Amino acid sequence: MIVGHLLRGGLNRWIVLSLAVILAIGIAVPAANLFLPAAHPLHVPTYIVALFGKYLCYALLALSLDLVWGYVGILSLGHGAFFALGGYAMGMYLMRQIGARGVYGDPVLPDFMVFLNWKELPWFWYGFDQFWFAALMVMVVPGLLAFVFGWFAFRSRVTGVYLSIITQAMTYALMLAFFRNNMGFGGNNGLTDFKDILGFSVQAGSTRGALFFASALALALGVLFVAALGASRYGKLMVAVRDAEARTRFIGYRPEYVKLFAFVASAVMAGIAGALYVPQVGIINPGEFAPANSIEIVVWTAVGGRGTIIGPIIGAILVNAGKSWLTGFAPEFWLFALGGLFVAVTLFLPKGIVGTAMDGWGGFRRLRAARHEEAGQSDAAAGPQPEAAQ
Amino acid sequence: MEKAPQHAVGSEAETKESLRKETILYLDGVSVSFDGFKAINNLSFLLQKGEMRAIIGPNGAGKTTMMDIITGKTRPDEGEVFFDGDIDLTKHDEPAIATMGIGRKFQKPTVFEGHTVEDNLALALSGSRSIFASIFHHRDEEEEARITGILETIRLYPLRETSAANLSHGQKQWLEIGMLLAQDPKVLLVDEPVAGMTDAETEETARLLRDIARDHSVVVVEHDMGFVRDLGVKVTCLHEGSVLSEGSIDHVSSDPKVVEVYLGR
Amino acid sequence: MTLIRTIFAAFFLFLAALPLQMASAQDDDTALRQAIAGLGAEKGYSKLREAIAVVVETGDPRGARVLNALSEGDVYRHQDQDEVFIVAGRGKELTLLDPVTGEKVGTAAKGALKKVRVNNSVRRTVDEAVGALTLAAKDPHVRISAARTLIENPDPDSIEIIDEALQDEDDSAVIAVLEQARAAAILFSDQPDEERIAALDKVREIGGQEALSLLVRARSATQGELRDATDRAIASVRRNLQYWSVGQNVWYGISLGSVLLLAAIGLAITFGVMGVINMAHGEMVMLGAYTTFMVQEVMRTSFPGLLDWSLLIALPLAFLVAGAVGFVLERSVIRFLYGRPLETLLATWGVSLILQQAVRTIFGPTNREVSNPSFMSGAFRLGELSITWNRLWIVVFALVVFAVLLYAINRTSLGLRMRAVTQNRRMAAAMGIRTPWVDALTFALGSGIAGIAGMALSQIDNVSPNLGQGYIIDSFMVVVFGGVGNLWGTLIAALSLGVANKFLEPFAGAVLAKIFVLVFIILFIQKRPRGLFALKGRAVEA
Amino acid sequence: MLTVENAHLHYGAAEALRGVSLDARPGAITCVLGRNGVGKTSLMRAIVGHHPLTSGTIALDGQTFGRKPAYDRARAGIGFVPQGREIFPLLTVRENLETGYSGLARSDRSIPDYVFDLFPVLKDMMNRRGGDLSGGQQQQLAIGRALVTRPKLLALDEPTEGIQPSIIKDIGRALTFLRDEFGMAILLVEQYLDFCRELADSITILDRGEVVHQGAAEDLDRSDVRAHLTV
Amino acid sequence: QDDTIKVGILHSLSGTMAISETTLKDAMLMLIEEQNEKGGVLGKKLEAVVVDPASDWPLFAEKARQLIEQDKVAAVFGCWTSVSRKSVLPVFAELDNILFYPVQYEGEESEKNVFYTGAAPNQQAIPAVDYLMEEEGVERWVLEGTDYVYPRTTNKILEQYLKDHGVAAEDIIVNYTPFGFSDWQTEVARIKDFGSAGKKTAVVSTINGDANVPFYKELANQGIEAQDIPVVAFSVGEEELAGIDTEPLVGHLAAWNYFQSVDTPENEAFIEKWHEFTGNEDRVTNDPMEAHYIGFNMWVKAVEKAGTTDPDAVIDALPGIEVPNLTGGTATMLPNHHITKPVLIGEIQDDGQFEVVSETDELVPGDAWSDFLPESKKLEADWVDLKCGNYDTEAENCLGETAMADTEEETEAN
Ligand SMILES: Nc1ncnc2c1ncn2[C@@H]1O[C@H](COP(=O)(O)OP(=O)(O)OP(=O)(O)O)[C@@H](O)[C@H]1O
Ligand SMILES: Nc1ncnc2c1ncn2[C@@H]1O[C@H](COP(=O)(O)OP(=O)(O)OP(=O)(O)O)[C@@H](O)[C@H]1O
Ligand SMILES: NC(N)=O
Ligand SMILES: [Mg+2]
Ligand SMILES: [Mg+2]
Repeated sequence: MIVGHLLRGGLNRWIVLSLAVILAIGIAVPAANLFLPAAHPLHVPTYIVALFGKYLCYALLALSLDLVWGYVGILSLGHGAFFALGGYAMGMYLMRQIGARGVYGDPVLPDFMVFLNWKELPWFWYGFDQFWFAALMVMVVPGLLAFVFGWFAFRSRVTGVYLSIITQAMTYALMLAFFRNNMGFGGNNGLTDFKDILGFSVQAGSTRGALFFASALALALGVLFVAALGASRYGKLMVAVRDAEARTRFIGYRPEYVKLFAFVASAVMAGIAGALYVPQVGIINPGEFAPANSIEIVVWTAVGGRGTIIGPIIGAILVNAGKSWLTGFAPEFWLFALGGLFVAVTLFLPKGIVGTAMDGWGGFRRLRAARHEEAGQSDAAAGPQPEAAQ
Repeated sequence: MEKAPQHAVGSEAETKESLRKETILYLDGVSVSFDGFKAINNLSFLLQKGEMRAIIGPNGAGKTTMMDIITGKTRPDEGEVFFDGDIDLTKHDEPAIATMGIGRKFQKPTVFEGHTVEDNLALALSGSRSIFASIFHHRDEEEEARITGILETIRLYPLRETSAANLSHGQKQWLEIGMLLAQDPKVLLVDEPVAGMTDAETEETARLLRDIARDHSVVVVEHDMGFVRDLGVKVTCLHEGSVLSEGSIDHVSSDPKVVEVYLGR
Repeated sequence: MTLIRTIFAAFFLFLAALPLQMASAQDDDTALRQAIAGLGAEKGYSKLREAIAVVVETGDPRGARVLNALSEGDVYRHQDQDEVFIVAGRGKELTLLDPVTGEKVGTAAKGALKKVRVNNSVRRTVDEAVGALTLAAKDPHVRISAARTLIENPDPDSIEIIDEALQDEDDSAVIAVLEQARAAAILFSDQPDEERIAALDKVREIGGQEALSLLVRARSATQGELRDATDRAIASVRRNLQYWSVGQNVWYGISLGSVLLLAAIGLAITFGVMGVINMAHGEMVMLGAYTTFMVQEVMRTSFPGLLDWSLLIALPLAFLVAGAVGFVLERSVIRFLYGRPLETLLATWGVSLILQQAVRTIFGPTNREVSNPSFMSGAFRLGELSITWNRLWIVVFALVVFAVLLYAINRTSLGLRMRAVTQNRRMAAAMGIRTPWVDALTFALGSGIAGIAGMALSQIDNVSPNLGQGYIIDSFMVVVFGGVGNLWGTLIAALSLGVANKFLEPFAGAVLAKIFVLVFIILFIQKRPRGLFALKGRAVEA
Repeated sequence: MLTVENAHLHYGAAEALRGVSLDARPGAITCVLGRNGVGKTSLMRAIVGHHPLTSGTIALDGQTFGRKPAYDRARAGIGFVPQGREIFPLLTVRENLETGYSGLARSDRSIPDYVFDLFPVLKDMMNRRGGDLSGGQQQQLAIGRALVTRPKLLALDEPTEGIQPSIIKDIGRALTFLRDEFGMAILLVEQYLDFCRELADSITILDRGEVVHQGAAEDLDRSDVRAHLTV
Repeated sequence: QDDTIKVGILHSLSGTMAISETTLKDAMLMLIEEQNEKGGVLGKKLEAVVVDPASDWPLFAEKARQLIEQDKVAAVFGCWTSVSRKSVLPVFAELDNILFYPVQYEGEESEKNVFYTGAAPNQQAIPAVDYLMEEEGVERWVLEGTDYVYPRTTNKILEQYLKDHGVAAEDIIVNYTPFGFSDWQTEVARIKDFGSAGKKTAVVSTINGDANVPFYKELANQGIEAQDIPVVAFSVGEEELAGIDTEPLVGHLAAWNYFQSVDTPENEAFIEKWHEFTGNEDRVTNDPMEAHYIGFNMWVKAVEKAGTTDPDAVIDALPGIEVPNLTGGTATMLPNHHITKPVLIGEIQDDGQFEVVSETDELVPGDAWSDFLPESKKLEADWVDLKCGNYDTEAENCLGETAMADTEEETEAN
């Protein structure tokens, strides 16, 4: 329905183009991997499929952050938590799928429970042997956390950096909790050694291809969803809340609900991204909750251009591809390059790569001038509370 | 507020209540203080349905604070605030009060700088405020027409595609008035609408407000006495958080206390 | 028991030997030499301990030299000569010293020597043996620690010797400790119950964990009234300890809080006052720590005598180095980002990666050693509180830094300008304030403070390229919890989070304690959405 | 004292000033009038150095400013009362006033008495945070703050906005006092005609970024001049 | 492109683990350079492919895949933390390559494609505890660890072992702290309290990485001396001590299979080469470096034995390979993919080195499945005869899927 709304409004051709590209990649890459012989010039090695599958998940994650940060102005420094929760929900399903094939051969208990002497499955592992349940939990768990967290935080009018920092505290606390072996999620090692998903071996080329396609599809749907929201009246409302939250109250809106909806939707998107990510990389562990990971998501989004739709996608892919390439190409110096890139983007592409590109060159110059202007105007408010909505 | 035994004031309380029923805004014995500083001091203020009232008073008299109280931004320390006879405003928050039909223009113009002029109005346009409604909302022709109408009234039609951030100070004032119109509230609280406007625009604004007042209740705060005179309505002068003088413009402006603290010689 | 006995044998002989001059014993050192040669027999540690006992039993105080050397690991056996030497120097050719006189007697190739291996138990034997010899030492501190050794190892046999020592003793501090040692010994003796009950009080006086340990150990050999009395004593010590443990937790909390304060206070400027989401803050701390390392390195190689002063020299340097980096950073990057606070996160994150890797490239990825100067080593007791000097100094230092900063920001004209510029840069310029200069100085100040925090933190933590990462999150928590832009808030937040953590830790464990504190912060922010010391009123919303 | 010559100013592609020229002499009040959005504030921004001119020159006492930053202009003697007051919200009233010290010699660092004579309310509120004041109080503080810098040229952008009538009168008296006593040059952007008519020695009317009239205050009574100010 | 044999090096050069792992990368480069000077392997030069997995576990898997698929390495030397190893396991299984893992770990694992050259718990923890019980007469134990799987498992094994040796439950406390923990005041005070109960007390530390420096600093400052309460650590080596003033720590212990101070000609040569290679006389050597030294030489020998670098052939050739270790003995690759090692207990010296105070008489074979855990007692790993990493000796079958690759029909058993 939302899409219908979007179509009524006329699909932005950039959106159409990016949807087409994403879906084309989603089909072409696995196909080129599976059906073309290794010697063929267009053959895509499995390594690349695995790599890009991961990037697509990151892209969806960045897009989900963009929904709350770019549109509603909520700088979440804890989005990795939703991603990781989605990942864990999927990981639990995959663990249950191992069945008796674990090293200790226990038909029910995952290996880590066996050697920690657990005698039976903790209640929160129930149901995860069913894919549908796991799939539901992939969305429900992050969504619920976001709902509870957001419900309190937004109603209490926690804004700006205060909100950012408590999201960071949230993911940090979750990280510490999941590190604990007693929590029943495998402690530091997390969940690994997956065998199959829906009966197909996770290592099989065709499964890989299917997961790749699923990630591309999820990303495409994510783009469609965000684009549709952005084009709706709610999209305007989100921006209004971002720019002048207090003002929206006086014309009768409840910014807390505006935020809550976006936050929950975004958490669900992040959860889905995490769920698709886990079978492709083969491990989920508490490191995904690390605050630094969440900051990286922000960085991808900013590099690509927040508030745009393709920006975060491009940012996520570009930064991660750069990281993949540089960590192999210049293992001792890649941090200089990556760090330099971040500084350069902030200085020379103030709206991120896509944001600046969309403004075009003329726009770029206008922007420099406007920035000059803005610099003074907006920091009247920027003093003690950097992200003050108003 | 009343501390006297109930039976003795029974009738008084009753008259008070019937009095209240008539009003659209009813403030009684309202006080508020900030860190010990009494900004509003036992203020009582009534606005009848359909009435337009001008409020004047020295800088710092508490005019803006009074609007803050009515719109739920500031909670009074004590006193009663009622809307439409029997809605206790102190029990509601800003969005609730706004949806009940109290609209406000701020002293310092505040608009959505990330949006175009037109979108600012579209957001303010009356209608459901629920999230899901807003997701599936589709702007129809009637709304289109209303927006165009308002754009013309506030003379920003040529600038409708301009980002509100790029408006001049006065243009923002107008846009805010426009948003208030779009909201179509029962009561309009207008804080210094003509500050930064030319004389001609001031006259225009007075005309506009008189128009609105035909089927709305309005409270206007202004320092421009010419403008207040133009409005031709009852005037209340606040001072140090309570009413100093009330009546026709001639009555109030000749009140020596008002001259002393406000108009100057 | 055998050990204790030999020690006392040694002691008596030592006392006896004291009036005699060294000279008289000098010519007759064959017994000692023979005993020393026994140290070279290779048969494991228990044999070695026996060999030590033999040395001690000779009663020759000159035996202490070789025993100390043994403990230090400087005693070698010459493979060919089958003799034991004290060895000095390093490298291939080593100097041989006579084990009795300590005179140089020749050199030997490293290959020809075999080290006499010692371990903790051997070292302990040596310490106790040499320690007992020192109950008659000149320095009262040495005597006290010798008496303390006796408290730790109460033995009825020592009563006599303590009495003897008490007679010659006139230092009241030493007497007090000796009396406690005597009581402890009585408690473990088979003296009549009344005596032992009487001793209980004195033992209790020792206080703390030590008294408790003595009492618990003695309890098993008691019965009847004595047992009841012991139990009462145990209970009273326990109770006392409990009270003190609250104090101890408060102290730990304050001390953790002061570390948080130090880590956060620079950020309270760059983030709190300027609004820059400064992800490179941790790296500024790191730079300060590495500066301290460099200073110590130079001192170690060039002015070893000044090592104790290294922190004093590192203090301004750490401030300048981190401040200078901050200055450059502000001028080259941050200044283009005012009015876009969120973008500063991206840029400073990049800067933080670069700084980390730069330090890794220059100094290597591993920890570097920064040592505690002597005034920051060890601990002292305050009642039952054990307070380590380094923590105490860090608390003091943190509070001083805080006070200076508070003064600078609120009471100086530069501070006023800083605040004006950060509140409204354009208007500040229109008031004639040189905003670029003030911006750069403010950022440099925040960074410099982070640098001196790094100097202090190098005293308790790793000096590695990861140092900063360990503090950045906590620092942001503290600043935000306290209320952004409020220095007092930062202080109170740091201390209260520290104390909360330390009260939770004993029963929840370190991991859960940390989780609880984080959850507490999240909940607290719901109650006070702008931190502990939130600014209120229109001014903030404006 | 202040001369603006052929000033052009752009916001991106939009031109806000198109060849504005204007003089402000010492000992005189120069009033700039115009409807909303004609470029009055833009002109002020150009003068104090908040926004660069695309072309044209601005000079104070014959010294052209060029790209001189705002703080150097302030130190050269321009005091500024911006539209919207721009009080430092978290500084106390006293501290707000003291921000004016930075361009002054150490010996001059005091708040002139006439500031409190003009705006007694400031004295009562010395320790209150600027941001807590009412709109009009802030406006008074903004003027007082500009006076602390002992300017040669005082530039005021709609200083009467939101101010109660008696104080508007006070401000009027203050401006004449400053002009007559110190020979200050005063550049006043206004909408409030009567105020202008009373005070101005000369007027400049802007429309769509251009000067459409320049002359004596009396001209304001001419209807062709008035036409520029109506909608 | 076929004139070199590529060898992958998968150690973090940035992030939290760089502090430990960077040295191993250098050590590998040195070993490869040296081998090339000797003429390489099978007449071909070796080429090191270094990547940086940046202490990021999923990145380990990605980089492993890159090394194998893209760079076509013949074997990979890498990983430090268990989680990084776990993360790459499926990749090595899928692409059938070889990983040499050089760090002491928790055991409970034996994979066809992995060779464990670090210590299993029975090669480090148990002998260390034995030493303390016998030599120091320790009766009371604090098991202090970082909260992750290696300490958890090790402590579990130790707890069982101690109880089997008559230690009462109240004489053992187990405590975990987070990674990078730095405020040790409370914990150290607790150790002090626990140690003052009149029984000889020792601390067994499985504290990891960065948390050690503040821990030892706090120990020193609170005056816990080795003579009173010795601390024996399993994760503190020469490298970690380089960051601490060891003067107050003399006598605290560590258990490893190698110390730099070991006085053998092989070690002397190794250290000399290391100093030459790094151009720094102060660079220390440590146990995981020796493990790589052993692992690398084993691989070279196995490749030569197999006459090919083909992983399957090399995997088959490896068990039974013997190479000298640096402590004067011989390391043998066992069928369970672990090796034989001597266990050394060393005491910290004031120069930041360890002095060996005890040494097992014989080489200890690494045990993949601990005999002190009920679930794994019955398991056995044998890739030569049983072709199984987790053979259930009671049910006499190969558990789980590990066996599937080799013996298809057995999968029905599940
Ligand atoms: N949050 C606050 N903290 C402290 N004082 C406040 C606060 N809010 C308002 N005040 C004070 O309360 C008084 C009333 O302010 P208010 O803004 O209502 O005045 P006003 O009548 O609107 O004045 P103006 O005509 O200047 O706009 C002023 O003296 C102001 O300084
Ligand atoms: N930052 C900006 N970016 C783009 N356009 C701007 C900006 N500021 C002002 N403008 C435009 O420039 C024109 C002149 O604005 P200016 O603020 O100078 O008007 P003004 O004469 O001061 O009006 P007012 O009386 O309303 O204050 C207006 O049309 C406005 O829309
Ligand atoms: N295997 C370890 N030490 O993590
Ligand atoms: Mg007001
Ligand atoms: Mg203007």
